[in-house]
Amino acid sequence: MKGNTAVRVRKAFFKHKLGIVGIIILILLYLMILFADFLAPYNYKNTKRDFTFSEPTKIHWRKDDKFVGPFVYGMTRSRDPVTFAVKYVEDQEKVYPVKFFVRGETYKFWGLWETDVHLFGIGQHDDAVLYLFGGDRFGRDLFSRVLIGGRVSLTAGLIGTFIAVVIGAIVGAFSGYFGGWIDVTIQRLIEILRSFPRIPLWLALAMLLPPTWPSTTVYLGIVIVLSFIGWMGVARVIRGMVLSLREKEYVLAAQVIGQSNFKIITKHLIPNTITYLVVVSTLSIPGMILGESSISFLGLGIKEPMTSWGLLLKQAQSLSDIQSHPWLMIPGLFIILAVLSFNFVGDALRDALDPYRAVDKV
Amino acid sequence: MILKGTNIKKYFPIRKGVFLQTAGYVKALEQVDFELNEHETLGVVGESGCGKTTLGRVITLIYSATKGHLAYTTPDHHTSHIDKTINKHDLKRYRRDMQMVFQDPFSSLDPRMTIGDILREPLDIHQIYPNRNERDEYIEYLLSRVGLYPEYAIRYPHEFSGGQRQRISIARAIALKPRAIVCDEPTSALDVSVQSQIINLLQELKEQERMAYFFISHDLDLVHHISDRIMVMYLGSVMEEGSAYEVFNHASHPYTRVLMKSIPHWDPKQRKLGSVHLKGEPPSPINPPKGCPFNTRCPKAYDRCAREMPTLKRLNNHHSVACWLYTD
Amino acid sequence: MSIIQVERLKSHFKTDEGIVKAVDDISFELRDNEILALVGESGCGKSVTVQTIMGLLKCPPAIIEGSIKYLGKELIGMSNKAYQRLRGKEIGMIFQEPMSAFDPLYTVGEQACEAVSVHSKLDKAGIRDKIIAMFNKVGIPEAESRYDEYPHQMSGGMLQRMLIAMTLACDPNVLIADEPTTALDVTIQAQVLNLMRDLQKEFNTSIIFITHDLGVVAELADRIHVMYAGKIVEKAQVVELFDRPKHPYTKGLLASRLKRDLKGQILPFIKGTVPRAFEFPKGCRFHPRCPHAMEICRQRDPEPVVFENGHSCSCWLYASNNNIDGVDKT
Amino acid sequence: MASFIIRRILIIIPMMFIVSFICFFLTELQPGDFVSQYLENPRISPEQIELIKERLGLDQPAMTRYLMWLKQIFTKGDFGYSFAFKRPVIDLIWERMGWTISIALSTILFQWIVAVPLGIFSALHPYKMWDYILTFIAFIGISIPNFFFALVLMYLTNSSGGLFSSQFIGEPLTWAKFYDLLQHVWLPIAVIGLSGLAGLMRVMRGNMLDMLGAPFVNSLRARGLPEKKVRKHVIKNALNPMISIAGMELPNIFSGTVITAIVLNLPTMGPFFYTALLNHDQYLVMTFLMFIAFITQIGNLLADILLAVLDPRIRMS
Repeated sequence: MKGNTAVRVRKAFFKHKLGIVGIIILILLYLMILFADFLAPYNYKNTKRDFTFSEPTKIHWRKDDKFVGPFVYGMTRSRDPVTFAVKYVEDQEKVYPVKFFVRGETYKFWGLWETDVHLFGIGQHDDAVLYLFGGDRFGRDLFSRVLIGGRVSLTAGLIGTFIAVVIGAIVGAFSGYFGGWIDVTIQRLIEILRSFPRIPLWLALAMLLPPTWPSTTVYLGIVIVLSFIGWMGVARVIRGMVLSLREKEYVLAAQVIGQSNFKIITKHLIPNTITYLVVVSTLSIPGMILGESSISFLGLGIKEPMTSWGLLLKQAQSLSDIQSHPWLMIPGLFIILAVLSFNFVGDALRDALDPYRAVDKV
Repeated sequence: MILKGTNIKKYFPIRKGVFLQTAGYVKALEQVDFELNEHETLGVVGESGCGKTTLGRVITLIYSATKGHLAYTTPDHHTSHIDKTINKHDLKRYRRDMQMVFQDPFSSLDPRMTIGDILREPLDIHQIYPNRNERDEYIEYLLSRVGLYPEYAIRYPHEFSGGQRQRISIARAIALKPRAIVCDEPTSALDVSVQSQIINLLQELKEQERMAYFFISHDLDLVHHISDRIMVMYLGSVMEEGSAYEVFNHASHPYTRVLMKSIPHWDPKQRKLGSVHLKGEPPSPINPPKGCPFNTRCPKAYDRCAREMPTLKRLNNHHSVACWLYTD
Repeated sequence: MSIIQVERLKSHFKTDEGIVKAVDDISFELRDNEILALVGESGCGKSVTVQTIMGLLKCPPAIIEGSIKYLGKELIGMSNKAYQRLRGKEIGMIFQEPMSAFDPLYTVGEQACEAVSVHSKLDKAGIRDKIIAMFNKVGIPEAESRYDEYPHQMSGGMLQRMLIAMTLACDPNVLIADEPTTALDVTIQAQVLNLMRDLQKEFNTSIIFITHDLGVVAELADRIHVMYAGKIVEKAQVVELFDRPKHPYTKGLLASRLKRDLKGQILPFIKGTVPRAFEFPKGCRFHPRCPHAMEICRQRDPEPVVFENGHSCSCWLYASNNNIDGVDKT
Repeated sequence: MASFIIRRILIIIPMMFIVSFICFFLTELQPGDFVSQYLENPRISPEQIELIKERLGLDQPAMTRYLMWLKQIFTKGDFGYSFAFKRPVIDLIWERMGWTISIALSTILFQWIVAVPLGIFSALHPYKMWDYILTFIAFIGISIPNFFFALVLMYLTNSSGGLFSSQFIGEPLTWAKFYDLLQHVWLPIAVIGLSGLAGLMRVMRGNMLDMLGAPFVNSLRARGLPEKKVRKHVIKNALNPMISIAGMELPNIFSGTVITAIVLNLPTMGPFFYTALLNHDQYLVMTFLMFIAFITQIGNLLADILLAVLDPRIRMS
């Protein structure tokens, strides 16, 4: 991407308004999960028995019509005599101002050093909490869990795509360049594997991960499972590109001057498909994120105590849950936001990098 | 003598069905013999589908011949047989001595590499100049040799016109000081005014570098202008072959005559296209006609033409033709 | 009486890099029953000119000024409906790549019938017979069976003849041919050129023939306009142009012809390269490559100078007075 | 043409062998098996577990079980026994396959009826207001996980999913029941179909834009064809590549039905497959995957045939 092609690409990319919006959202999301521990007011794991399913805490600014700054009332928990449903009533007397850089539960920042500073919060009180997105079944802060869960959802897709693209590019390049029976067998295998429905196949693969594994290895297992299907789409299209590039005269010229096959692939074929690889990766990350969410939603993916957006949604499976606690669906919005941004960026990249539609539009 | 090809045949299999079995052949080259001598330009002329480009690619080992063989003779008269069994050393030597210039200036240069990198690649492969500045100096010499400014070395192919890119291709071809260059229609994708510049450059280089050319083109006038010997091809076989003067002025094969008459004559006063009477369309190379490939369209064809394939017969020691009109 | 009159036609295109002046103020006329050749190299604007005449340019990127009159009727600014009725019926057009002038999913017969039925009142059978008769006339063997075959089953030469047959079946007054034989082999090209000359005599359609090959022009055209970088630089009868070319560019083109006696010698050539549309030089656009370039050529665009029987040339060499308002000519 | 179809059908048989091997290999690799869930259960003694294992034939080595399974398929058409539901797998699948396929087909129909016209419309008015709106909706469509979209729709219409309201379950088919079905079935179809629809619309728009720039379009206009006729040509040419894409879209539709069915508790294969997977009901899982792969192969074959019918270049080669 040297020379003024980089300038042309940057200019074309920024003409694509949606692409810019996508990039900004993605930067914010990845910054969010980078500083998740610091941003989250509570530790995502600890439960609060008397705040189960509490609504998102309302933040008030004016106390008896005087501007006071952000503060929160204490909450008393009572049971509705008729329906026995738990109800939370605001106790006007207890006022807890929302402070910044407040001391909260201790955590290891990036696993490096211990600290307990959180960006914002109301401190430790047993009768008041600052649950921006409300609490879940065990009274854990959904906002903190969304931040920490984002780490899994946004990275699993990324790594899975990376693995899929690397495998797909290599298999596709060799199958396209050498042709013959290698090509036929690879294409037949891909055709068969693609005839399986994606999510059931993912579920079946997810079942291969022994339940005894700790949650981190399960995470890596899920990443491998996700990339298992992704690489075939990449291989199929890279093969198509390499087949057409192989006939291009500058590749023939390289053969005539005595260049080795391996060097031709690495020096000529791969650099000319890099632009495409970038586009296909951005466009296949959404598929991976959706895949991970679906598997975790069904409980076959990420295991407790680790969490991901899909797993968070698992509590909102039945209609009754949603009707009584609609805020449990908020993690879904984050999934849409991330996937949408990746789609915008991928589309803008394709228009900028590959105006002649070598990439089939999807 | 540099290169000798004896009954070269090249069939491309047509793959069909789910397991890609071979369902037929595109018979690109049927029967071709040729000799390329030291410091000589052998012109190959024919219409599209006659196999001239395939022949060029068989010679430069882009394709491997289905049958027949190529014999390459080094300056110290050591002849080696060019096919799959060639040893690494002879192949490397052959690769150095036999270069190629391609037809489409817009796809014969890697868009991702600077001009300097493109010219550096052959030098690195054959380790011509181990130290850097000696090599860069040579690259600047090559660029000025083909009429381009040395500063162009850092620029990219898309910043050049068709004519300039063809000059870069030629610079790449002469970088290894080859003994012969296969030129596959080097000027047909260029504008008229730029064509003659490239032709002059090729002729000038041939004299100074004492090279041989295997010059492929569909333009008989151009082939006559640049070649010492001409070979006329039709549907994968050689129809007529001889010195440029003989073939051009005493065209004997009916196809060569039709070819000569079909070329527009730049003189509005003597319009001659009206007198061309050639029937039908060129047959498909998938199932060529039996016997002489031209018999289906030849105004002078008779029964023997449709039965037997004529072989090249010598009319004199500078001219031979493959046609049953000339039996001994 | 002239069938088409083009007055100061400008076809410019709005692109990211600014306005591209593909065709910049050209004027010419097509007379009745004649073959006019527009000759020029790539990027000289010959294709854009005929696409403008046919109204095929979409106006948001294209900006068209000047006037094109067909039989006195002004085409620029005409309603789409009227233009669409005129295309095919009054002015027919054939293209360079015969294979890509047909819709691959329909048989050749269906497409010919569809085109003719737009302009004629005949019923389906009547049109079919007319087309098959036309196929025979253009020399297509077994025209009856070819009628129901698909474009990909036929060779380029065959398709080009069918395109000509289909276009002439609507008996237009004008036929525009945009490099019809460039993609064909020289033996097939000869057949197609012969065919076009015979059909022109028989239907006395006037033809605008676009090409870059002066040999083809010598064989076919009655009058020639040489174009360079979006302008017409020379207009002349065909014999006049080949015998007494005036403009340095025309001379250069004619000189670079491969003649038998030049074998082995250095070919005369025009130095420099063909300028691309967004880098046309100031003044006369040929001056960077012109051996006689003068100071004035670098300053201002030359006006056409008319010689005997319509031979005109836009070049300062032939401008009458020596010193044109302050700029020394030599 | 006929030889083309026959050859394609013959190819499916070896393909299905490979598919069956992959399915078996896949489920065999899962740690533990049907019986392992009883291990923690204190009330069942180890001997009893051995007995169950033997009765279900789980004690033979994997390869023999696979070959025995294949033999049964060919001899008695018996696809094995479902341990969890204690019934032959084939009955279970047959019972539920009807709904799965009908929902899948109606989803495809829904996708095509909506996506193709919208794709054409937004290609004919490129970069105008409606084109941006449709593109934006398409992007949303691709980005929503279908299980989440199901949740949102259930919340908005506060219907509890399912294909029939409670009083109609088990009743014979009457007009009232059919009407009630229509009221319920639009939800799963919309959920499953949305992302495919968005993708198809984008691809249709892309094809249309490419075809509008094709050289033969200029030639058609030069012949004086009215814009309406030119558009007919362009649409036909833009539709062809869509058919092969539809063939590939089939597995995605089925994958959508599985997860949506679990959320909307539909009487399709989805929930069955999920529970079978959870408790290692090996034969049910394998047979389900094989059925879907088989239907996809048939789908691709039909798409290829349709493509050959529509495109003479393929038919003639």
